[in-house]
Amino acid sequence: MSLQPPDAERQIWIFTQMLRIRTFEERVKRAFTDHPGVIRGHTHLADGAEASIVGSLSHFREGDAALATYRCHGYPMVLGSDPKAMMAEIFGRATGLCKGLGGSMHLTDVKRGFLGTSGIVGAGIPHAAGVAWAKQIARKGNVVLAFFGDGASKQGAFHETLNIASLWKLPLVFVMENNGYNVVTTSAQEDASAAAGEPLSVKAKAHAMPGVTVDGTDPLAVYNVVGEAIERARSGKGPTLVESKVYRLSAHGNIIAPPGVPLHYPEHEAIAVFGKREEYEAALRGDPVPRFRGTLVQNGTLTPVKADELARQVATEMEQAVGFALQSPFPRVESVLDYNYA
Amino acid sequence: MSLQPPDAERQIWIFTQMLRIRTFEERVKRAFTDHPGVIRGHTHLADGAEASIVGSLSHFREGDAALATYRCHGYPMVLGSDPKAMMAEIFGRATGLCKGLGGSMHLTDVKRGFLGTSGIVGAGIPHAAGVAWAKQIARKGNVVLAFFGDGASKQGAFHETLNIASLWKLPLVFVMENNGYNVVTTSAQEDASAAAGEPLSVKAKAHAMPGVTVDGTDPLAVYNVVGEAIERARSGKGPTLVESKVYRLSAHGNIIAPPGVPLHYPEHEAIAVFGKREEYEAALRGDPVPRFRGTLVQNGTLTPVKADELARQVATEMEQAVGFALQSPFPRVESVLDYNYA
Amino acid sequence: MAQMPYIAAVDAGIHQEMQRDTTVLYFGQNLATTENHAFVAAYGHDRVRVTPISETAEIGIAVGAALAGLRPVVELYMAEFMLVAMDQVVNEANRFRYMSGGQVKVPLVLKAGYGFTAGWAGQHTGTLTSLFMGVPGLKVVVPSTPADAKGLMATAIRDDNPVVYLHHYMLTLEQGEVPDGEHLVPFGKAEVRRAGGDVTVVATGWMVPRALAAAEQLAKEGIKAEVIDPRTVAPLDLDTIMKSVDKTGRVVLVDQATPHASVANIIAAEIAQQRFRALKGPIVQVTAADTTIPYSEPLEAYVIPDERRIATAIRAALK
Amino acid sequence: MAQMPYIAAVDAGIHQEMQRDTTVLYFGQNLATTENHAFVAAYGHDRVRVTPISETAEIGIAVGAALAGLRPVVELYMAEFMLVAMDQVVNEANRFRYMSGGQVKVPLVLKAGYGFTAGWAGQHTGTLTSLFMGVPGLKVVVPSTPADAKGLMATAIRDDNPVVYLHHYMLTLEQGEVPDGEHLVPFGKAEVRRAGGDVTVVATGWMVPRALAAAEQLAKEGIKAEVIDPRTVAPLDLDTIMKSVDKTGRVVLVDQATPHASVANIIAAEIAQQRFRALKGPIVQVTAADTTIPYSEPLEAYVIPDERRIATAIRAALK
Ligand SMILES: Cc1ncc(C[n+]2csc(CCOP(=O)(O)OP(=O)(O)O)c2C)c(N)n1
Ligand SMILES: Cc1ncc(C[n+]2csc(CCOP(=O)(O)OP(=O)(O)O)c2C)c(N)n1
Ligand SMILES: [Mg+2]
Ligand SMILES: [Mg+2]
Repeated sequence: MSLQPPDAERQIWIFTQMLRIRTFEERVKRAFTDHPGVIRGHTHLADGAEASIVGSLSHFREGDAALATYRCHGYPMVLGSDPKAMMAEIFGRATGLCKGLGGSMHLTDVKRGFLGTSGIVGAGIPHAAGVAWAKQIARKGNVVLAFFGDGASKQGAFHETLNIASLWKLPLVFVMENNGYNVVTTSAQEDASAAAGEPLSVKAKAHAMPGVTVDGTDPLAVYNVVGEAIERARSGKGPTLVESKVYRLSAHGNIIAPPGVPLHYPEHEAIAVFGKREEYEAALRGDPVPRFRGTLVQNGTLTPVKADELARQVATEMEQAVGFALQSPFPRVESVLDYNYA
Repeated sequence: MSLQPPDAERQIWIFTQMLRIRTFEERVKRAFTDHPGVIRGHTHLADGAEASIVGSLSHFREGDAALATYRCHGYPMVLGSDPKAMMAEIFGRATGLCKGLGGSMHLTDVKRGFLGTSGIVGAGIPHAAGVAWAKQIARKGNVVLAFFGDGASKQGAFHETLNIASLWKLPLVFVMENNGYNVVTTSAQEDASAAAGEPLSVKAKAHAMPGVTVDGTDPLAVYNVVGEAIERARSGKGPTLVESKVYRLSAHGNIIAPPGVPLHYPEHEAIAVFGKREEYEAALRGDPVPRFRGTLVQNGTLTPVKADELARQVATEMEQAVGFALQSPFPRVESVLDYNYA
Repeated sequence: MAQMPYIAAVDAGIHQEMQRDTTVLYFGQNLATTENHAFVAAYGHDRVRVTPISETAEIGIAVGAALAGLRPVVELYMAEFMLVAMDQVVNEANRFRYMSGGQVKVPLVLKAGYGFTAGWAGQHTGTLTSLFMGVPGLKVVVPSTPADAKGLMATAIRDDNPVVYLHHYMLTLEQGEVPDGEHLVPFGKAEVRRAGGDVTVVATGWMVPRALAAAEQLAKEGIKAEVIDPRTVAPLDLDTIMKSVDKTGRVVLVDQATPHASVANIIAAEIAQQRFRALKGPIVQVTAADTTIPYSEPLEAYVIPDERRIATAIRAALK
Repeated sequence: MAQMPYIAAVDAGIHQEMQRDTTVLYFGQNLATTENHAFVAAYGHDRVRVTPISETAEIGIAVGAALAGLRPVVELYMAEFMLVAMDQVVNEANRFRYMSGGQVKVPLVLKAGYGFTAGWAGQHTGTLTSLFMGVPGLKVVVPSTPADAKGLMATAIRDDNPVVYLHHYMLTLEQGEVPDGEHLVPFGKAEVRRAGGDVTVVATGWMVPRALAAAEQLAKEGIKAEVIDPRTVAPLDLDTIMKSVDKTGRVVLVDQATPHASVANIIAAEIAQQRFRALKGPIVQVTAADTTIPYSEPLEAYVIPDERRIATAIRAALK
C-alpha cells in the first residue's frame, strides 16, 4: 500500500516549513558571530534533516505527540511554535518557550504536542513509548513520533523500548535520523550493522518489528514511508522503525569551551577530522531545501517568483524572531526555584 | 562445518559432570529441609540446564574464561572447583570458595577461569566482553563464554555488548540459556520475538552476528554448536549468539522472605502460577540427566553397572561436601572489612 | 482499623488510589502474568502490565505516561535495580518540569524495596536512600510501619512529582494497625515514635524498631530517648527534629547505610548549621560498617546497627 | 615544570602511565577515530579504541578487562553519562573483589567531567560527587589544579581499585605549573591551599579558586581563612581538616552541589561527631541553590556559590 502524495498546496506547505527551519537555524548560527555570548552551552542544528522532519510531521493530528533530542529546533517550528518564543528560549530570555530555563537543547511546547526532549542520548525513546501507552488506552487513534539519531541506537534504552513497543503494539513510530555520525564517529566505526554494510533499520528484526530505510532528504519519500508507518500505528498494528538517511550540514554542535572563549561552529567533522571534503560537498550539492525548491519549480507547483517571495517572508519572520529575542528581558533571578516541583 | 563428536571417554566425562551438578544441587535443595537456616538469601538451581552447561564447557582450555549469573553452581563444578568449597560458600563458611562473602549467587574461582557473576540481570554480559578484549590482544587463541538467561536479553546491556563484540570481533560466545521463563513471566509475555513465534537467537541479526538455536537438553548437540562458535571465536572471526533451549526443573529460586520464615522451594511456576502441570511434567520426562544416561547405556558407551557406580561415587562426593560445609567455621567477624579494597 | 502486614499495606495504598483514579497505572516485572492477578482482575491490562527486565524502558515509559497525564506506579522490587536506569530517576523524571518552564508535571511512583540484609550478599542489600535524596524535583519516602506504608503510598500516587517509594524488606511481614478506607499520610511530617527529653534519636525504616528497642532498654536506666522517624527524607521535616534538639541538646542518628553515604550525614549537617547553640555534645552516628554486605550470617549481623550498638551510642552521646 | 592547561595535564597523566605500563587501556566515545589521534598513534588500537554510545557496556567492559588483569581508563566526558550505567559503577566494579573473597582486583578509572555551569542547562551540569562517595570499594578524585590533574590521574591508574576521576569542566583551560616526567599525587592527602588561623574553609574543584578569592578579599578585612582542598573525597583526608578545625574552631564548607546532595554534608557530619568540643560556632555551608540548573545566564550565576556568597558565609561563621 502506498499513500496519496500530498497535494500542491500541501507540498508548498512542506517546502515552506523546510525553509522556515533552515532560515531559523541560519539565524541561530549567525547569532554566534552577530551577537557573541547571547547563546550559551551547546547548540545542535537540524540543517540537512529538514525534509525528514517536515515529511514526518506532515501527518500530525490533534492529540498526536512528538518527542525528540537536544537537536530539537525543527519539530516545534513545524508544529506551530512561535519562532519568537523559540529564539528567545535559545537566548535564555523570560519570553522563551520554556521561560529561559531549558535553552536550545530542551525546547518544549506541550500545547502543540511537542512534549520535550532529553539531552541524554537514547533517554527520550522510552518517554515516547510511555506517551504512546497513554494514547493506546485513550483509543482516539492518536500516534506518537519518537525522533532520535543513529548513535542513539547503540544505547540500551533503544532496544529495550523497541521490544516493549512491539510486544504491546504501541501506536508509535520510531524515526531514526541517520546522519552517519555520532559527533566525530562514523556509523561504521561504532555500529556492527553499518560495519557489515547493512542498514540500521535491520535492528527492528530483533524485535519482530517492521524496519524501513528511506531517503530522508526527499520530503515526499519520507511523507510516504512515515505516513504508512503512522497509519499502521493508528490502526493498532503496532510500531515501525524508520531509518531516515540524512546528512548533517553543520558540525555536531558549536565548540565546547568554558566561558571566556567565544563559541562558534567549526567545520563539519568529515572535513575537520577525516579530511573527506568531497563527502561533505556531495552532501551540500544534495541539500534538501534548494533541491525540493527545484523540484517544485520544475514541476510547476511553485513559480520562482512565489518561491522568492516565500523566502523573503520567512527571512523577515526570522529576523523578527531575533529582534524579539534580543529585546526580551532575562528571567527574574527570584524565579529560579520555581518549577522544580509541581 | 561440524565438529568431531566427543569420544566415549569424553562422553562419560560429560555425563559425570552433569550428574555431579545435579547431585550437588539436590543436596543444596535438600539443605533447606535437612538443615533449615543454613542457606540464606536467594539460591538458584541449574537443574535442567546441566547438558547445556557441560556441553558448552567441554571445549574449555587453559586460559579461557567463563562468566555467569546468580544461577552459577554448575560452571565452576565443571571447571574443577571443589564441591566442598562450593557448598561451604553456599553455607557461608570461612572455608568457602569466596570465604563466605559471596554466597550462592556469587561463586568465583579465578584459578579455574570462572571469573565471577553478577546478580544484576544482564550486568555480567559486558564483563565477559571486557575479558574477551584482554584475550584478543593477548593473541593466545583463548575465548570467553558468557552465560546468561533469556530474560537478560531484554536488558540494554545485552544489545550494547553484542554490538561491540561483533564490531570488534571479540573471541566471545554468548550462551543464552533460554528456560522459557523470567521468574514467573513467560518469554512470550515479555519478548516481542517470542510473542511472534521467533527464536531468541534472532536478536543476533541486529548486530551482524550469527545466531543459532540449539536443544540445550542434548549435551552432544550443545557440544557441537558451541564448539563451532568457539572455533569461530578462537580463529578471530568474532562472537556468536547461541540460544540454548532448556527447562528449569525447579522454581526460579527459593521463596523470598525475611528471617524467621523458613525458606523452601515452591513448585515450578508453570504449575504454581499458570496451572500448566502437563508442561512441567513433559519437561521432567525429558530430564537431560537420565536421558543422556539412557543414550550412553543404549549405545553401549556406558554399562548400567558403571552408571550406577558413577552415581554412587558422585553421591558420596556431594555427601562429603555437605559434611565439610556443615563442620566448617564461620568467618571471623573481624575480617568483615577485608577485601573492600585491594 | 485492620491488622495487616507491612507489605499488604503497601498494596492497600495502591488499590485505594487505583480505585478512585483511573489514570493510575501499575506495572513492572513479574506481576500481572495471569488474569487472576489481583490488580489485573480489578483494573485490567490497560492499567496493569507485566514488563520485561528493562528498567530503563520501564521508568522511561513511566516518565512518558506521566507527561501524557497518567499516574504510573512502577514495581521495581529492589532499589538496586534502579541503578541500571539511574538517569531516568535522577536526571529525567525530575528534570522535565523545570526544563520546560513548568509546562509539564511528572507524577510517578517508583516502588522499590531496600536493605534486605538477610543473606542476599553484596548486590541486593544496599540502603541507597541518600542516592535519591537531595535531587531537585524528586521526593523520597521511607515508611517504617504498615499504616505509613499505606498512607505514604497513597500520598505518593497523588503527588504531582516523581516519588521514590522505598519499602524496607526486613519489615515486609511486620504486622500493624492500618486505617480502613481512605488513608493518607502527609509528606514532610516526621513522627515522634517515642517522646523523651534526654536525647534525640533519628532513624528510618528498619532502624526505627531497633532504635525504639534500644530506647526501651535505656528507659530502665532512666534515660529518656526521643525517637523520631522522618518518614519522608525529601521533603525532610527538619522542624520536628530541631524542636527535639532544642529540648534535648543531644543527638544520635541511626542509619543502615554506610558512613559516607547516609541520610544521617545530611541531618547531622543541618543540625550542626542550624542548632549549634542548642547542642550539648557531639552528634553521634550509628551506621553500617563501611563495607559491601557480606553473605555469611555472623558477618552480616556484625555490619548492621543493632539494639546494642544503638544503646551504646546513646549512652556515649549523654556523656 | 611546564605551564599547561588543566585538561592537557589530565592527558599528560594518562600518557605517563600508558608509556610505562602496556596493560593500561584508554577508550570511550568520540576518540581514536583516526590514525593520527595522539593516543592511537602512540599506543595503537589494541589499547585505544572508540566505543559506541553504550556506557553500560563501556564500563562493564572495563570491569571485565580489569578482572582479566588490564588497567582500563574509560573516557566518559560528562559525569551524568555514568547515570545510565550507574549499576556498573556502584554495584559491579566495586563489588567483585569483596564478593569473591579477595580473589580478584578491579583496577579501572572512570574519567568524567562535571559541574559545567556554562549554559548547559538541566541535564549536563550536575555536581554528582556525593553519588559516588561513600560507596565501599570505590575511590573518588576531584583535582582542582593542573598539577593535581596529572598526578591524581597517574595515581588513579596505578591504584588497584575502581576510581571515579572527576575533572571540573569550568577549570578545563586553567593554566598551571605541572611537574615534568613522572608525577604522582597520593590519594587521601588534602592540600592546604592557603594557611590561616581564623576559619577553616573546605572546597573542591571549581569552588577552590572561588574560596581562595573570597579568602583573599577577607584578608584585607584582617580575616585569616585557611582553605583546604581534599583533592580526593574517597579516601577523605579528615586528619588535615580536623587539625585545622582544632586550630580555628570555625568551619565553612563550600560545595557546588545542591544542599542535600553534597560532600559538604559528609564533612560537616564528621566534624560534628569528632570535633564538637573544638567548634566555636555553627558549621556553615555554602552550596548551590536547591534546584535543577537553569539555562539562562543570570539565573545560573545566581544558583552557584560565588566569591561574594562565600565571603559573606565566612564573615557569618566568625560572628
Ligand atoms: C548517554 C549519553 N552519552 C553521551 C552523550 C554525549 N552526546 C551528546 S550528542 C551525542 C551524539 C549522538 O549521536 P546521534 O544519536 O547520531 O545523534 P546526532 O547528534 O547525530 O543527531 C553524544 C555522544 C549523551 N548526551 N548521552
Ligand atoms: C536489573 C535487574 N532487574 C531485575 C532483577 C531481578 N531478577 C533476578 S533473576 C530475574 C530473572 C532473570 O531471568 P532470566 O534472564 O531468564 O534468567 P533465569 O533466572 O531464567 O535463569 C530477575 C527479574 C535483577 N536481578 N536485576
Ligand atoms: Mg547521528
Ligand atoms: Mg529464564
